Formats: sequence, structure tokens, C-alpha cells
Amino acid sequence: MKSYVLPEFWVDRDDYRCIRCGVCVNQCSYDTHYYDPEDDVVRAREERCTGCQRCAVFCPTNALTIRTHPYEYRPNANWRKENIRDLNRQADTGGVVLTGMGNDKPLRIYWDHLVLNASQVTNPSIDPLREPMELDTFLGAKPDQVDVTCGRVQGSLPPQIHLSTPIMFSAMSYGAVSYQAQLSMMRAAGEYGTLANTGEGGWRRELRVYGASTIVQVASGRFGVDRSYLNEAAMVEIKIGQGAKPGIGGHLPGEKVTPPVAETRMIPVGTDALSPAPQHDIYSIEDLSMLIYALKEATHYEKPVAVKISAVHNAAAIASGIVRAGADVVVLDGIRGGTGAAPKIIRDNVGIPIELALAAVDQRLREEGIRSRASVVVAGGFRNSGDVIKAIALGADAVYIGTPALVAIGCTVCQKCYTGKCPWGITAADPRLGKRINPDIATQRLVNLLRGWSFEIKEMLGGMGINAIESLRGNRLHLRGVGLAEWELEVLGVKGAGR
Amino acid sequence: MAFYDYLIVGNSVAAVGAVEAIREVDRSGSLAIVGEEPHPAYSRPAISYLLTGEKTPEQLAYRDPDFYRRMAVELLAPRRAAAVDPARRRVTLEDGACLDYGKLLLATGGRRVTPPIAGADRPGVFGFISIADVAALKEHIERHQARRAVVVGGGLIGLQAAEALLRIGLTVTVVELMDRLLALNLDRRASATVEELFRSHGVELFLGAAAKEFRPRPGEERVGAVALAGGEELPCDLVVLAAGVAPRAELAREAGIRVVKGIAVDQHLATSAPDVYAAGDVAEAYDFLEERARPIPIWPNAYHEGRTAGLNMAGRERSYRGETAMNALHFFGTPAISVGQYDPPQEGYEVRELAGEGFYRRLVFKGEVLVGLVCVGDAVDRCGVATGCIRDRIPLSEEFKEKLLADFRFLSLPEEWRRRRIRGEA
Amino acid sequence: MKRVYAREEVCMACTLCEVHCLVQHSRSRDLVKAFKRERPRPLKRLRVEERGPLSFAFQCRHCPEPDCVYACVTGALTKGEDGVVLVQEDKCIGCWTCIMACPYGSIERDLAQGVASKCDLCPGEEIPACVKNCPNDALVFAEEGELAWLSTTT
Amino acid sequence: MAQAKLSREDDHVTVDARDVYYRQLNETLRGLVQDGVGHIRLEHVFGQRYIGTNLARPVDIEIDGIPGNDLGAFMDGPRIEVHGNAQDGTGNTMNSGRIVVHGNAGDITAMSMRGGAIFIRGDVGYRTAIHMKEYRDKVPLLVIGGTAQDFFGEYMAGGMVVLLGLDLAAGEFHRASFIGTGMHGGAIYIRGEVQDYQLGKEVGVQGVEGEDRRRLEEAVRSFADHFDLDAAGILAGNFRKLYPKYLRPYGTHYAY
Repeated sequence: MKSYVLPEFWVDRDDYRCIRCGVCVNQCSYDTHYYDPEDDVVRAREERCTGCQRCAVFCPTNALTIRTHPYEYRPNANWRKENIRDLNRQADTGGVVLTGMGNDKPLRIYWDHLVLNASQVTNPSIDPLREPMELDTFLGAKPDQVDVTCGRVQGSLPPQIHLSTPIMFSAMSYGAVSYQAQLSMMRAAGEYGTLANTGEGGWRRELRVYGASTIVQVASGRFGVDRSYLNEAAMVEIKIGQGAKPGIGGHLPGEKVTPPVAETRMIPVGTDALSPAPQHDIYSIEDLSMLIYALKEATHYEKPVAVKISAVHNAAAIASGIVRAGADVVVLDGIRGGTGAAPKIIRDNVGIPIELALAAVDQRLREEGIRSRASVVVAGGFRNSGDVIKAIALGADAVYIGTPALVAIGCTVCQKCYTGKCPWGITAADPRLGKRINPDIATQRLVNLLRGWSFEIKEMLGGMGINAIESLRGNRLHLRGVGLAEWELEVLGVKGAGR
Repeated sequence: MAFYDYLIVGNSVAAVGAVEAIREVDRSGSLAIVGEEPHPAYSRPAISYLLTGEKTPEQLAYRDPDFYRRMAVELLAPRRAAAVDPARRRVTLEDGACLDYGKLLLATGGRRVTPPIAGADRPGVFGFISIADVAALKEHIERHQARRAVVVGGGLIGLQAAEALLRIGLTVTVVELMDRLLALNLDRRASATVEELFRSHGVELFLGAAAKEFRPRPGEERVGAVALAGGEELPCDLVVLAAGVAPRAELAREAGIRVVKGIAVDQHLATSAPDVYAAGDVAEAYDFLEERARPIPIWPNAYHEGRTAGLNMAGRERSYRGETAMNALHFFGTPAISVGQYDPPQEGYEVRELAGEGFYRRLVFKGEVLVGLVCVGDAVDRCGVATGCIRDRIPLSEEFKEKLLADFRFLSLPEEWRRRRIRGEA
Repeated sequence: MKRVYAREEVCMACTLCEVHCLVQHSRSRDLVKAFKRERPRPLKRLRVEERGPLSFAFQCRHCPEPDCVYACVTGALTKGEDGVVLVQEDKCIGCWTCIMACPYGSIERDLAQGVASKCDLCPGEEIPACVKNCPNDALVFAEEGELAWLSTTT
Repeated sequence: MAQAKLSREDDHVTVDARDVYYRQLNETLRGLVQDGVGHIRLEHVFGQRYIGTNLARPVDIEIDGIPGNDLGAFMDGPRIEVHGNAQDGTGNTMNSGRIVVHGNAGDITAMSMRGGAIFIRGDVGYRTAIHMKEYRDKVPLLVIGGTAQDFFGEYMAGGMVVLLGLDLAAGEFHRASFIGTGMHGGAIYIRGEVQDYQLGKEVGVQGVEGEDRRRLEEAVRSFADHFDLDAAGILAGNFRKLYPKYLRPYGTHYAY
């Protein structure tokens, strides 16, 4: 059947600069470029181009410009190119339109409508280059009282995770991301004193040396979950939902279940790895509690247990239930959260922005007097350290970053993760592509990212006259809203700027 | 009377190999070379470039002009050794000089074999192994305005001469006793390629033909025709006689040193006489494929032998790793390379071939091990990878035999060997 | 001496090492001119081998006891005091004995000039062009003793 | 809450679990196993959860009473025999070991189970054997003497489940619906009657012959041994095998 889908990108090749070296040809995993020996020219099959810019970055003579394809339908505010393209893709296949990465729709980004405070005259700002600034963060349930005698905490505390910066790497499964990508995140987390999350796709043996900086996930597929999986990690996270696809499960297609992926997930090679929508042992808060304590039993109460949910309308009530069910950490993943593969219609339309969910959850837990019984970690669309510090001020203990980490190691957010052909080797199943990530380089880039953001956070803290991130946590007085409606300011619990 | 810690008789590649090795170990010991030619060591395989005028004798120098000084070598040339007395550790030169030595290396090379052909000593009959040979040939051509040449011997030297003569404008005929060219250097199929090359360039070939007599020009001493056993008579203005070389082992034989065809040596290249070593075309060094000692008169082996002898002479014990026959030829721009047992005489070998336009490759296996190869044309590229397989006796499964035949890449080697190669552990 | 070593596990066969090697050995040292204008076209001195997920770039090992130098019939190949094995092009007669001898297959035929062509470790450069331009650190310029870390992926 | 009372005879230990909180009970068991005790008898068990979850070594545990939810969750090695009923979540994500229940078991029995064996003499609840899976030599086995409820074997990705229907009256159907919905691995053997509408659409039905028959007989004999039943008599019943029609049930679900 002839497809009516037009190419999304246009390959603009400066023939004067093109030296026919073939690097674009070998770097494009979608076979967009090809060399025609008869005419001695490199050509492109535009319909295959995903706009990942791999070729443009690697072209030694900068001969390539990959731009949005200039084709035009009649201008129409309702029937835009994207709508027509998706319709055609579905008419071609009869399937659910897949996509990758986070929501790309112009939903209001509240971070951009929140501004931070700074000290002037009446309380001095702190120079972070001169004064010690503390970003240390501890995840875990905090007791109502602590008995400190002779400078030591008496009795035992619930298990705590120490982070040297309140930024962790989100759950990304091996199989969804390449071994090299996962390795790099775990190494970087270890080097910088934070954590990386395995996702639900199991945990390779070789990576368990990074256990002290690893969060393992228990999700509906229960892939690779056994006692050693649980006990060799620093923290266990029950995944109920994911911001990019609230309420649905995941299907890792059989062709991605290669021998190493099968081994890691502990399933046969080539079968679909299906994660059902719900965890079938959790149909209620009571059931959730059952699993939380099963995991605590399995880990001798030595590991904090986190519960991750998508940010949805009644997130606050659910979070309250999660805390009461015994979770040490509540994780909220907002509507802009990323994914390796999700139905586009769900990614773009289900869930609520993380800013609102965070504010609502923090508020609710405070009102109920149980905020200290669990840490709150938020995820979904954090782009820079400003977003992070605003989240802390809104009440988060720490954030998960996914897309920024991937961008640091090459991702250009082309949204084709689900093809398994990521030309940057990040979400690739093919070992030829995974090699494109040199874990040494990627680790360094990730550590640089954490370092840069942490410096920036210290600068902003210092500017507010605060020398420990702990003092900013939930301190919404340091935030003001700009361009927000009353109801939004109310949900966020912040005053409008100027007030 | 002079004394040298190291004395070398002969001034070609084996001598240079020995000098360079000795100086790696011993920077100060006295060292002299007795050379019978008035030149520094030169590239004997390239002398055809003298004939064509592409190189001067100076450009043929095997090492830079400063070599002997740098290496602190006293070059005694042109002088010729007359006798060796191992008991007194003394070499007597033809001019009567006596040179005493601590260690002696005999690297006297080979000499042209002169077959029993009537008139072989006639003017106009030339060898083709030295600068002097070429100079004489060139002088003859110019003086007599020579137009027609007959090359007797379709081996490597004869064909180099034939191509050079052709390129300077002579008409050339090649007479070869065997039924094909380069019978000692290539397999039959590759020989046929070379024959075709020569024929297409207008060279007439008489294969399976014996020269019976070099007949004079009417009224002159100098050669005017070559008579073949079959009755043909080939009129000519000159003859290049290239019927092979044999070890020049007289010095050693007369000194009571053990000689078979060449001078017998052990794994240190030491002869039967104390402190006397031999290397190069005069010696019978170990062939690791044949698993026996035999003279292999080729340039790279001579260097290796000289180098091994030199190291041992200077006191750094080194066993000769063994070499085997190998040839890199090129005629009319087409290269051909052969290594080892490329034309196995007996059963028990497996031959695989791959041929295409301007491309021929033959690999010979004994069990899992590559023992020989022939490459013609573009097939020569990176063929050292295969030579390495022969030398290191790399076991090759069916899969890798086919891969190697298709492509001389590291990816055609088993993983362990590939990794060793990349790490540089040849 | 320092050599160039390949790290198979991060070589992605992009061939940028070949591209920049060629440019380094061109007259213009300009990417576009070297590829499109210079005739005879300059040659790269290393090769990328690739099959499936396996790939690596490879060039001369500059052996301590170089078979090619020992085999060279004209003395065109030399190993300098610095250990670098070089071809003196004016002495090379294109007999390809070196190609026969080198177990690394690291010498190529320069057919335009009829001489052997091989890695010279980029004289005058602190780091050879291939190493400097490898986008993934899949080539390292290192002493043999520094090799232990080369094969680690974790 | 009481402390667990122990009485010891060689490496046999009897634990009185009356009024003991589950955390203390499990801690006690863990201590015993660490001390190398090989046989533990738990008396007066009344709803204590997670028994067997945190025990790292093979150990025999006999339970008198009714263990609580998640009996043997994540379990790796112990052999548990329950003289009574079990609650929900028995063998949840179990990796190896054995659980024998002489009564009934509740919902989500053997959910996500990857290895070991579970034998239930009576009935099981809803969602039994959901997402059971297998991996190399780890092929979990679940044999149920009675019948099961809905969503039996849903999303099943591996392993072997046998539903015997021993207590069904003549002509009585099994009750479960949505059997094997989304099933993409493993096999379910059913003795007794089910109707087509009860089966998920990803499930195929066939007779039990050859290697299937051999596996089934082995499983049934093992089951019968635990409960002193007549294996031959059980095997004389009418068996059918449910198998996944597709390894990739949702292969054409998406537009790429």
C-alpha cells in the first residue's frame, strides 16, 4: 500500500563541501544516506530521516544541514502537519501511534512562570565560592523525634540514602537503553554520589558493582527481580506508573529481547516482554502496602522502598495512601516525563504537570502531618538547575532527570527511541550502535552535567542567603508566580510576583 | 697486521644486517668488512633500474652514505679474501694482507651458475647480478647498437633483465629450460599470467627449450645467435645468461669448514669452525616450513641471517627463527607474490583459489595451518597477514580459511590472534 | 615507544580516522581540497575493519624488530632512532616485498607513485591525526605498558 | 505482642507463633536458618505474612494454621508445607523452593513466579499464575487440585500450570473466565471442563500427548505424592493443554 506520509526532514547537502567520505552513510542507522558510485555523489532517502542530527554532527566538512521538511499543506490551525501525518501513519498500519521521549505539546511549563528570590541588603547573600554550601540530601522516612546524645543519634533510624546533590538519574531499562548508556549513568551516579535507576528491565551482573548508587525497580513485569536483585541495590522502587504513559503497561517487542536482554530480564530470547498495566498484586492501597512490606522483608528492612506513580488528578490522595502504606519515598512523574516507547496519544494527553502535582502532594502530606514519613522525589521534564531548585522550593526532596542525562550523552530528542535504532547508541538494541557510546566519555559528560547543575544550585542558594538545600525544601516563600491565574497560584501555594 | 673484533667477508645485505645487529649490542668493538666490489652495499634486486637509467649506482645504495661511518665500520674494498684460517683466526686477502679477527662472518653470497653451454664465455654474454654486470651490458649495447637480446633463463633475474632490456628498446627473446616461466617462484597458473604479460609486450618465449650453443657473429668473437637444442637459431646482439646462483662457499670449504651446498650453520648461524659464522646466500639456514636447512637465496632471509649472526657474534644469544622461501615479483606493473609451499608436491595439502579480473589468490593449507600462498595483481594487498599466518602456524578453521581466502584482514583471523596482532604481539 | 592502539569496544567504524589521516598526508591539509582537488589523491595510512558489531582501526605497529625494514630490498624502509618506521619514497621501487613481509598488513601500495605507503605517526604532531580526530576515543596513543586499561568496558 | 517460643530437638525446631507479630516471627526464622537449623515447625500460625520471604537457604518449614499474605514472596530455596489454607499472594515472584498447601490458597497465587513448585490441594482465587514466567532451566510449576477463579494464567509468559478440578461435580465446569488472556509463553493443563468463552483469545487448545503427557504425568504424580492421592486415577481424567498462539501477541499493535 502506498504510504501518504511525507518526509519529516529535509537533507540539505552542500555538494561543494561533500567529500564523499561516507561518514554520514555509515553513521545513519536508518540508511538515509547512500553513495551512488555511478554519479559519485551521496544522496538521501529523506523519508527515513528522523532529524537526529547524527550525520550533521559527524560530517567532517559540515556539509549537512538537516531541517524540517519544507512541504506545506494548506495552512490550517486545526489540521496541522502532525495531525495529518499521524492519521496517515494509522491509515497505513491500523496501529497505535508510538513515540518516544516526553510530551512535546505546548502545555504550560510552570517552571517558566515561577521566579526565585534573592537576598538584598537586609539579609546578606552567601558567596558559594567562599562559604561551604550543602546540597547533601537524605532520602528515607524521617522519625518524628530523634534522640541525639553526645552528638550521636541513639537507636536506629529508618534506612536513609545519602545524595551529594538532589539529582538522580531516572529509571531507564536495559533493553530500552543500551548497556553502555546504563553503565555510564550508573558510573556517573557512583562518581558523583547520587543514584541511578535500573528501570524494570533487570540489572546486569556486571553493573552490580555500582550497587551502592543503584535503585532497582519492581514493576508489573517483575523482570529479573529476585532476592539478590533487591539486596544488592541501595534502594528499591515500586513502579506503579510513569509520567509518559499513566495507566498503561509496557511492551518490549520480541526483536529487542536479544540474548543479553533476555538474560537480564530472565525471560526467553525473542519473546515479547510484557509489563501489564497494573501490578496484579496491587489493586488497592492495602495491596500496595503488602508489596512494600514484602520488599522490606526481602531486604531485611535495610533498604528504603519507594513508590513511583504518574502525576494524575488525585495524586495527592494517592500519595497520602502511599505514605500510609509504608513507602519511604514517594516518586511523582509528571506529564512531561520521558519514555522509550509510549502511545503518542497517551503521552500527549494523560496526566498533569509535575509542578502542580508536587505542590498538591507536598501540601496534602503536610496537612495530614505525614510529610516527614516519606521523601518526595519528582520527575518529568526537568531541563535545567532552575527547574530543580524550584522543585525543591515547592517541596521536593530530590528530582529524577532522564532526558537531560540522555542529551548529555548525545540524545537530540528525535523521539524515535522505540525503533531500537538510535543513531547515538542510547536506545539501541543493536550492539553495533551501542558501541557509539564510549562509557568513559559518557560518564564524564554526565558527571559534568551534575557538577554544573550543582554549582548553579549553590549559586542560587547563596543568592537567597541559604547555605543548605535542606533549608530551601518546601520553602515556597522563595518562589513567586508570574503570569499565573489565581487558581494556579493557589495550587502551587505561591504568591504572585510583587506580593 | 690488523685485528678486528668483528670481521665480515662480503658487503651485501647479510653484512649490513650483521653490522646493524652488532652495533645494537656493541657500540665500540672494532669492525671491518671486506668487499670485493668498489661500491657500498647496494640493492642487488634493483639493478635492472641501472639498465633502464632510472637509478644511478649511487641511488642504489642500500644504506645512507654515512652508514659505514655511523656504524664505525672499516670498509676494505675493493679487496678480496683469499683464505681463512680458523685455527689462527686469520683471513688472508688476495693482496696479501692478513686480518685477524675475534669473530668472523662469511657473507660471500652466491655466484652465477654457468650451465654447460658452448660459447658461454663468449663476449656479449652477460650475467645480471651486479653493478658491474649491468655496466658491461650497457656498454655493450651502446657500443654495438644492440637491438636483439636473448635471455637464457626464465627465472626472476632473467625476467628482470628481459623487462629492462625491452624497456630500453631492445627486442627480447626468453629461453627457459622448464616448460614455464618462474617455475621456482610461482605456481603454474601465476606463471601463465606472467607469460601472458611478457608475450603481450612482444617478448618471444621459448619454453621447455635448452640453449645448446652461443654462436659467434660471422667473423667476430662476440655472440651472434643462440642455438637451441631443438634446432632453432635465435639471432641476437647479446645474451643474458641467468640460469641461477649457487653459494660461493670455496673460502669456507678450503678452510675445512663444513659445507653441504652452502656453508652449514647452527641455529646461531655459527659454522663448524669456532667463532666463524655464515649468513646470506652462501649459508644453509633453517627453513621452518621444510623443517631443514637449505640455501634460500633471497634478500629478506639474508638480512635476517646476517642480523641473527651479528647478535650472536656480539654476545647476545639469539636463535634464528627460521625463514622460508618467499618472492615478491612485479613485471610490467603487475605484482606477484609467493610464500612457502605454494605448489605442494605431495598429497595431504589442501589448495583453495580465488580468481577474478586482474586478481588471483591461492592458499595452500596443511591441515589447519596455512603453508603457502600465491597472489597476483590486487590480490597481493596485505598478503603479509597471510605470511604471518604461515610463520605463526595459526590454526584456521574452515570458517577462517574461507575468510582469509576472501580477504587478508585481521577480521579474517581467529579472535585471539586478531587481538594479539592489534596489541602488536606479532 | 608510543603506538596507536584501537579499542574495539568503542570503535563505531565512522572512518573519521581514515578521513583525517588522508588530510594529514595531503599537500593542502584541507579536507575539501585533499579529497576533491589533489591529484594524485593522498592516501590514508590506516584502515578500519568492520564486520557486524566488531570494528577497529589499524595501522603500523612500528615493530621493535620490523620485518618490513629487514625485508626491504632497497633500504627504503627505515626504523629511526625514535622507533618510527618510515618509507623513503625516493628509494622505494614498489617491489612490495614489505607487503609480503608485514604480518600486520599495514603497508599499502601507492599505485599513483608506485611506492609503499604506511603510517608515519604524523611527524611534527604531538598526537597522530587519527587519534586526535577519533570522536569516541577508540584510538589511543600510548606506551605498551599503559595498555592494561584498554580492554575494560565496565 | 508475644515473643516466639522455641523448642529445639537436634536441628528440628518448633516455634509457637501464637500472638507473634509477623516481623518478629520472620526475624526469628531468619535467625534459626542462619544458625543452620534444617527443619522448622511453626505452630499456631495465624495470618503472619511473608513467611519464607527473607530466608536465604533451603530449609523445611511446616506450618500449622493459616499463614498470611505473600507466603514465600520472592522466596529462594525454602520448602514450606502448610497444614491449612493460605492467603493471597502465595509464591509471589518466587524464584526457587517449594510450597505445599493442604487447603485452599487465595488470590494471585504464583503471580510472576519464576522458579520452584507450588502444590495447592484445594482451590485458588482470582488472578492465579498471572505473568508467570520462565528462564533457562527455571521453569515454575503450579498444580492446583481444585479450581481457580478469573484471570487464571493471564499474561502468562512461561512455566507450567496444572488445574485438576478434583472437587468438581460431574458435569460441573471450571469457573474461571479470561483464562490465559495475553498469554505468550508456558502451558496450562486443565482437567475437567471449560467452555470456549472462558478462554482468552490468545490461547490455543490441544490434546495432551507425547512430551506434554510425560510432563503432565510427572507433575500430577508429584502432586499426588504430597497429598496421598491416586495419581493414576487423576490422570485418567480428560486433560487439555492451553498454549499461547503467539509469542508476540501484540506484534501488530503499533504504527511505527
